[in-house]
Amino acid sequence: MSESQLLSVRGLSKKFGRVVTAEDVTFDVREGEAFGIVGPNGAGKSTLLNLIGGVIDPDAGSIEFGGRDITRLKAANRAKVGIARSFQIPRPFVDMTVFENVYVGSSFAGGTRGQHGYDRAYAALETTGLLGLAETPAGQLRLLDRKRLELARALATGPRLILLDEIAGGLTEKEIPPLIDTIRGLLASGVTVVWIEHIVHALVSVVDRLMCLAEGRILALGDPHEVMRSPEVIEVYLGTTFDIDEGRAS
Amino acid sequence: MSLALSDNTAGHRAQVHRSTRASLVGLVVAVIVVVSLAYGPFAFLTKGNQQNLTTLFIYIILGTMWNLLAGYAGMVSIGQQAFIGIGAYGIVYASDILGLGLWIGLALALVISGIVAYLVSFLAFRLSGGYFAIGTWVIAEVIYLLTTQINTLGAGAGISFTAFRGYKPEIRIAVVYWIALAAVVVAVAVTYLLLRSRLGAGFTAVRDDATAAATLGVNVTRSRRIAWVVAAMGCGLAGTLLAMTTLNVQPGSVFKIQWTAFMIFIVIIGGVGTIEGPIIGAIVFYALERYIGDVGFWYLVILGIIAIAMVLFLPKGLWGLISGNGRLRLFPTGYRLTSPLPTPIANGTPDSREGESS
Amino acid sequence: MEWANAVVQGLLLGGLYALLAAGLSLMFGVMRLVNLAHGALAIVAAYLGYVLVQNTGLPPFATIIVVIPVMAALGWVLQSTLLNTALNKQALAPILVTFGLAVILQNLMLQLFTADYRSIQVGDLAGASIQITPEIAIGVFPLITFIVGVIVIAALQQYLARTKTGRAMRATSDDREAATLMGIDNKRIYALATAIALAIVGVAGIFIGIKTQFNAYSGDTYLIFAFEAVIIGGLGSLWGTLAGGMILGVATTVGAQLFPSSGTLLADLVFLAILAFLPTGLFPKVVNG
Amino acid sequence: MALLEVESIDVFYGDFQAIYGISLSVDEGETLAVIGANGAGKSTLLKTIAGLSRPSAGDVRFDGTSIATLPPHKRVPLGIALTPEGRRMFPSMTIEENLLVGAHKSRPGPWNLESVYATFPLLSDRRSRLANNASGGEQQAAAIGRALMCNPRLLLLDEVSLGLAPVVVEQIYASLPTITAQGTTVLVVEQDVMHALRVADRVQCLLEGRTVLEGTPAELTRDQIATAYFGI
Amino acid sequence: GGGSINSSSSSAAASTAASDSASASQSAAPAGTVKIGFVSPQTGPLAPFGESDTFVINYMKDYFAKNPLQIGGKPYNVDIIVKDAESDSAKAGKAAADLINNDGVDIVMAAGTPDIVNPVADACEANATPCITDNAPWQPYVLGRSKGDINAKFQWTYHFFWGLGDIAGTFVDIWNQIPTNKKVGGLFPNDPDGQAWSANLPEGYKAAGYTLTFPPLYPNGTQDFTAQINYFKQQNDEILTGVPIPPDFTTFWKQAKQQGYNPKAATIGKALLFPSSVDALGDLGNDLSTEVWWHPTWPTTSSLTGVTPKEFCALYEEQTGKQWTQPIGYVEALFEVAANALTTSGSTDKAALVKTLSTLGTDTIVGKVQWDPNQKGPDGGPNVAVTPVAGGQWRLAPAGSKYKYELVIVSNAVAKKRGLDIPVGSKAEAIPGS
Ligand SMILES: Nc1ncnc2c1ncn2[C@@H]1O[C@H](COP(=O)(O)OP(=O)(O)OP(=O)(O)O)[C@@H](O)[C@H]1O
Ligand SMILES: Nc1ncnc2c1ncn2[C@@H]1O[C@H](COP(=O)(O)OP(=O)(O)OP(=O)(O)O)[C@@H](O)[C@H]1O
Ligand SMILES: [Mg+2]
Ligand SMILES: [Mg+2]
Repeated sequence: MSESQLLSVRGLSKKFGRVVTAEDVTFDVREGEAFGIVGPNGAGKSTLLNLIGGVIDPDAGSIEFGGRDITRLKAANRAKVGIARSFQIPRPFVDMTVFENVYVGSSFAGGTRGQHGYDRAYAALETTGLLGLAETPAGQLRLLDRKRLELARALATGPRLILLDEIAGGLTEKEIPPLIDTIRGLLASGVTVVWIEHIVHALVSVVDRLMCLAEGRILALGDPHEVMRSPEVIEVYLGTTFDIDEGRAS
Repeated sequence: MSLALSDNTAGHRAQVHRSTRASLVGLVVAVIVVVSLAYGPFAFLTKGNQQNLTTLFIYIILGTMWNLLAGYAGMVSIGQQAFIGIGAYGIVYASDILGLGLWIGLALALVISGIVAYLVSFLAFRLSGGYFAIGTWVIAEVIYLLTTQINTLGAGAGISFTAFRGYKPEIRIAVVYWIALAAVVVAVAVTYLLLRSRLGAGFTAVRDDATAAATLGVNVTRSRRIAWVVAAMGCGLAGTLLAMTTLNVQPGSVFKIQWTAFMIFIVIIGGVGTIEGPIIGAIVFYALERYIGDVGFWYLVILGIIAIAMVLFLPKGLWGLISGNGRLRLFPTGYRLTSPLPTPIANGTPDSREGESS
Repeated sequence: MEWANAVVQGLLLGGLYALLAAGLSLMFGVMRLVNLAHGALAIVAAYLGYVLVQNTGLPPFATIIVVIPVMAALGWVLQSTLLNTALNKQALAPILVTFGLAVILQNLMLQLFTADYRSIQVGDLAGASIQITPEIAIGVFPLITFIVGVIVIAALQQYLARTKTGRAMRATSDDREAATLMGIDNKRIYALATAIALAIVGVAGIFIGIKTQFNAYSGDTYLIFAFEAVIIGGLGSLWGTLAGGMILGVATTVGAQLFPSSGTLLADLVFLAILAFLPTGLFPKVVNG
Repeated sequence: MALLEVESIDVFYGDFQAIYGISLSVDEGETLAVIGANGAGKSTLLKTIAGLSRPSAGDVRFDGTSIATLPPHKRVPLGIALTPEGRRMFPSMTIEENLLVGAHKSRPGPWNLESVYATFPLLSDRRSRLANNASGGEQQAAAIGRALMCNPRLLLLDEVSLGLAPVVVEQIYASLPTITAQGTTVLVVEQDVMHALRVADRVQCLLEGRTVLEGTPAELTRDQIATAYFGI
Repeated sequence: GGGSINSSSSSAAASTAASDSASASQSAAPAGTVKIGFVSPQTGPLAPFGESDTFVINYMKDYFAKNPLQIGGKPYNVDIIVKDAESDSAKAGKAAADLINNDGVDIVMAAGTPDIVNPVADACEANATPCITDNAPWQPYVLGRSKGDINAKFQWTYHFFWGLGDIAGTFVDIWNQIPTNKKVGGLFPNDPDGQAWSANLPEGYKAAGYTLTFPPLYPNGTQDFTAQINYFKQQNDEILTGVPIPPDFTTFWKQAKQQGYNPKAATIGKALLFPSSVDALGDLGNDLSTEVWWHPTWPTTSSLTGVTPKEFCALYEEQTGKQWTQPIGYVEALFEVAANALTTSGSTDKAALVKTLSTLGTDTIVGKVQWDPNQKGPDGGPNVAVTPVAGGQWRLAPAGSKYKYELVIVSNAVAKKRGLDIPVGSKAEAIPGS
């Protein structure tokens, strides 16, 4: 494995009963890159993030992060070594304020307590545009803000790798470009991003490489445009040919 | 766009307030109250008063502990009577039977409660929700049934607590009263400090969503275990006080599930998820028992009616009512970001309706 | 043979537990309502049966004709008034409300019927049995209890799994607001569920009244067994509740045969051991129990 | 006559007003797309039509009669079905049971398990899976299928394509005309404006609780919509 | 500012009687009020033990209202303050402490099972207040409070009741009337009574040629007794004894019938104490035997009111419409003893009162209650006055009777030794079908 691999997944498998959600999945993510994941509904994308984030344990295979085997590491400790994630269906701590939600991230996984932790939480709120809602109980947030909160909490942990699950879903087209800017900013600051998204044009405009999963297996992996042009991907995922220019233009 | 991942870029220092004017006033008042209560037996508290207050203190401890467990850490246990029993039997065993005296007995009883809670947690924490609730109840039942098999503890017949034999009544009552006062201060203070610490935020996070908390680095099991052990030791402490006040420990009494029911009552009528709530709840519960307790069966009927009425008409509890739905906090545990805050953003929700309370 | 007898008697006891737990399983497993008044309500039914037998000369088992509708009506009223409101409040509200209800019911019954123990008389049936082998005799009344328990559970299971109303009940318990969007009147469906649960509690109460003697407080004795049966079986699964009842029953009698002082203790330990390996019970049907 | 008429309704959450005097009218068989930025009040509008929120002023009429005070479960038999924001599956029931619950107050019509599975092959494979375990997209598809199961006259779709793979989105939009062809009226809230414009007969754009733009897709320009979105 | 809270707690329990005494006090111009606290289980699982107390308390209040107590030659009002222990020992202890320190009672009394009596006595001991208790065998009272020391001496607390030695004697006397193999099976629960009965009975039986064996003590609320029945069957026990709570005995007895265990004699404490629990057995209750503490045929009268057991039971049945029960005699006797102690000591001073109690003798409605400071442990010790006990058998009452069963005295031998000659109603019969 070369120096620049931040995350490397080897032969990862996971079944729920008879349902195969990951089968012998092997891929690497380079430090600092933006790695996209697409695939039909139920392909196992969220499951893969759950496996990497440690929310569920694999049946087989291994995960290395920064050269260290983390396959058996608990979710909380993975967060501490620098893996952050957002959930597809946002999971805010509804009884805490937005600020407190984010402070959980900065103080626990981020390990910055007290003033440092506050400052980092503050910065994450600022980055995600949530500052105006800092004192709002998270249970009262609407969808967009919940998604932002997912991102803000992940940021506050000071991650090396951030796993995003359909963070743009539900955003209007006008709201997507600012989000893309945010993600680009993340990348610029050296964070590695793994991003699942069905809003293909948004994804393709950011990621360096794209992986398409289907039925728990890797269908295609490589240059985003090539992956999108692959007939299998078109068949199982896109339905029609994907017009990248149209996607970019909007 | 600046990415503020390193601490304190853009020159902002977030100002976070953790206490309010009310809470400072509250602290001062609390200190004055505690000091005068401590002085009370020399001046204005009769034996009866001291005895009554001791009972009240026990209720406050119990309410506070159940609140820590269920209200903050989200573990709805209906088996806390296990630790009341362990505390009560523990102090009798250590003080009387092992002959270690009152103080070591007290300490040992707490340690035993903690150890049992720690061990039990490995089983209990495999369960969640309804499974956890009933599981804890059955665990308490098992501890109860085991206790009744131990002959040195009087088996099913119970045992008298004799460490105070030879004390003059007024001395014993005052000593127990001071212990109870100290205990209640410690219990509330420990709970409060725990909740104000980073762990406090962790508890609430775990309660709201354990999976999300874990991915943010909260060690879910560990933080649950801390709350569980602390709550168990608190209930054990209440158990030792119970033994000191009733001087007679019987398994069917100390291990009965009604204790937990009373804790729930205290917490809910006072207001769940606040430090103040259980204190108010305990006072109300105590007052009910004291002032209508003599009307026999009606007392219990009234207790039942109040329980129902409170839940239906005052879901936030009495403290919710007094504090104007949480605007007044004598024991704040949260984090209020006070500055620098920008003006509300254009298409965002103007958050004036949520109010930047405090 | 003693052991075989213990197992047989345990299964019969399991029938009673299952019968007692069936209503609880519906309310706890399906509506997520921890009903601490379950035991007290069973005793309400037992008193009702007792009064009927005393004052009308109705044969004991025939009292269920009256007890079922009365308990069902009580369930309907309770749910439409108290419990539906409680479910709308915070999560702990139902526990406290049903606890309050239990306390009220117990003490009103004490006032009404005094502390005297009562029992519903079934004459010779009380001691009647069928001799299977020289060592094993099956009591006729326990056998009836067992059969009724199995029938009630089977019927309830089918009702929940197969009927439209049963599905609506489960849907409502998962997400009440979403259920109203399917045209389900959640208040009505919950009232119906509680009515059914209490009708079953009514039957269980009559059987307790016949099996032994009761007074206002006797219900508490059974509460924990019923809860254990529900949990061990897995929330939301009626078959699980039946299996749970049987396991507890057999664990109790076989345990007592081993250690006569500790039948209940061993049953509790078996319960915990099963949960240690299957933290959501044998056949969990409900998500986020 | 219009099937649904919303007449200058105001809707509040507590003290907060989410909708200011919005009116709309949809004819039988017509498809209306409601668009707008986050928080514009789209979901609130649909919830008000389905009965989950009550307007404090104004009226909602269905088939000529006022339904403003009717609880949601009484609107379903009239033929109003909502796919709520956030899917709201019944987690402890299987996908198929979820669909069957959708048919609780079913009216006669073309939709049944078979036709839903035919429209969403995705679901057909996963019919016996617990909704709780289903993936985000599977849940979304099931939520739409569930609403169809009652054969509604008025179908309210909130964020239809959220979380769905492009191929499924295509399928859904492809099947919308079939749905409307049977006389079903559709009110769709969609983030993806291009899609919405493609299927809608008319578009109504909301901004901060008010209607700021209305028209047929042909009439509206991109710039108009962009302006309406953010009120710049 | 001491007893500011006092007033509130006394009132409610019996407001009518309280107003009676108020009117009486106007005419008599009393020298003061003596306060008697009374703790018993009126609600909760032990309520059968306390439920007849209201009758006795009201009876005593009436009596004292008309007859103020003479203490040191002056008339005193008697204020009886009742507290419900809710069948809970912690509550019982707290109630006693409450009576002493908040209500300022001069003397505390309690009745009904060791669960209630022991914590009350412990509380009185710790709060230096005289305490008189009964309705619990004396062994659990002494042993339960002294960690097993039979010679324990208490300073403030006095008890009167029968002991388990007399129970053994009485039971043997019943069984001697029925031909059996003299093998006795014991059904003992793991509670204070069960512990005491199982620990103290075997020796008494062995001397008389009976062997008592029993399986380990079971917990109250046991739902299935197959293991116990198997045990008794295997031992071929033709006699059954024990001290289960009523519902457990019913469960046991019905199961025993179903599983074909039919002893010739079943002599059971506690469960067969109350007529209602025997009624609840249906016809299965016939010829079951039990210890009798007190009975309408007791040849005694109240030293205070002069009422005889027969009259007292009749009054109870008339006022409550229920069959008489044994605790009423013993609760009445508590008041006799307390009144006697107060009058004898001539003051309400607590130290003086206990001094009086230590040698006090009273001829009560339940028999002679006599404490003796020199009594040795095995006979009850200095704080226990042993009262007589007889044996009885429940018989289906003849057709047309008001009640289903009547309790017939079948053994008086032990009581006779204690100086009380109780008329025997019948010889003991074997259980039908055995
Ligand atoms: N606990 C479980 N038990 C059974 N099946 C499961 C479980 N969890 C997930 N699945 C199934 O595994 C498959 C993969 O789910 P996953 O959530 O990873 O899909 P996804 O690729 O994220 O899909 P989407 O794009 O719709 O979000 C789905 O078909 C889902 O139904
Ligand atoms: N339950 C609620 N309590 C308080 N305010 C609410 C609630 N639901 C919505 N709101 C507020 O009402 C306004 C309109 O919300 P609504 O959900 O209708 O918008 P939307 O157009 O559907 O937005 P989105 O694209 O985010 O779904 C928002 O400002 C939102 O914050
Ligand atoms: Mg997914
Ligand atoms: Mg919306």
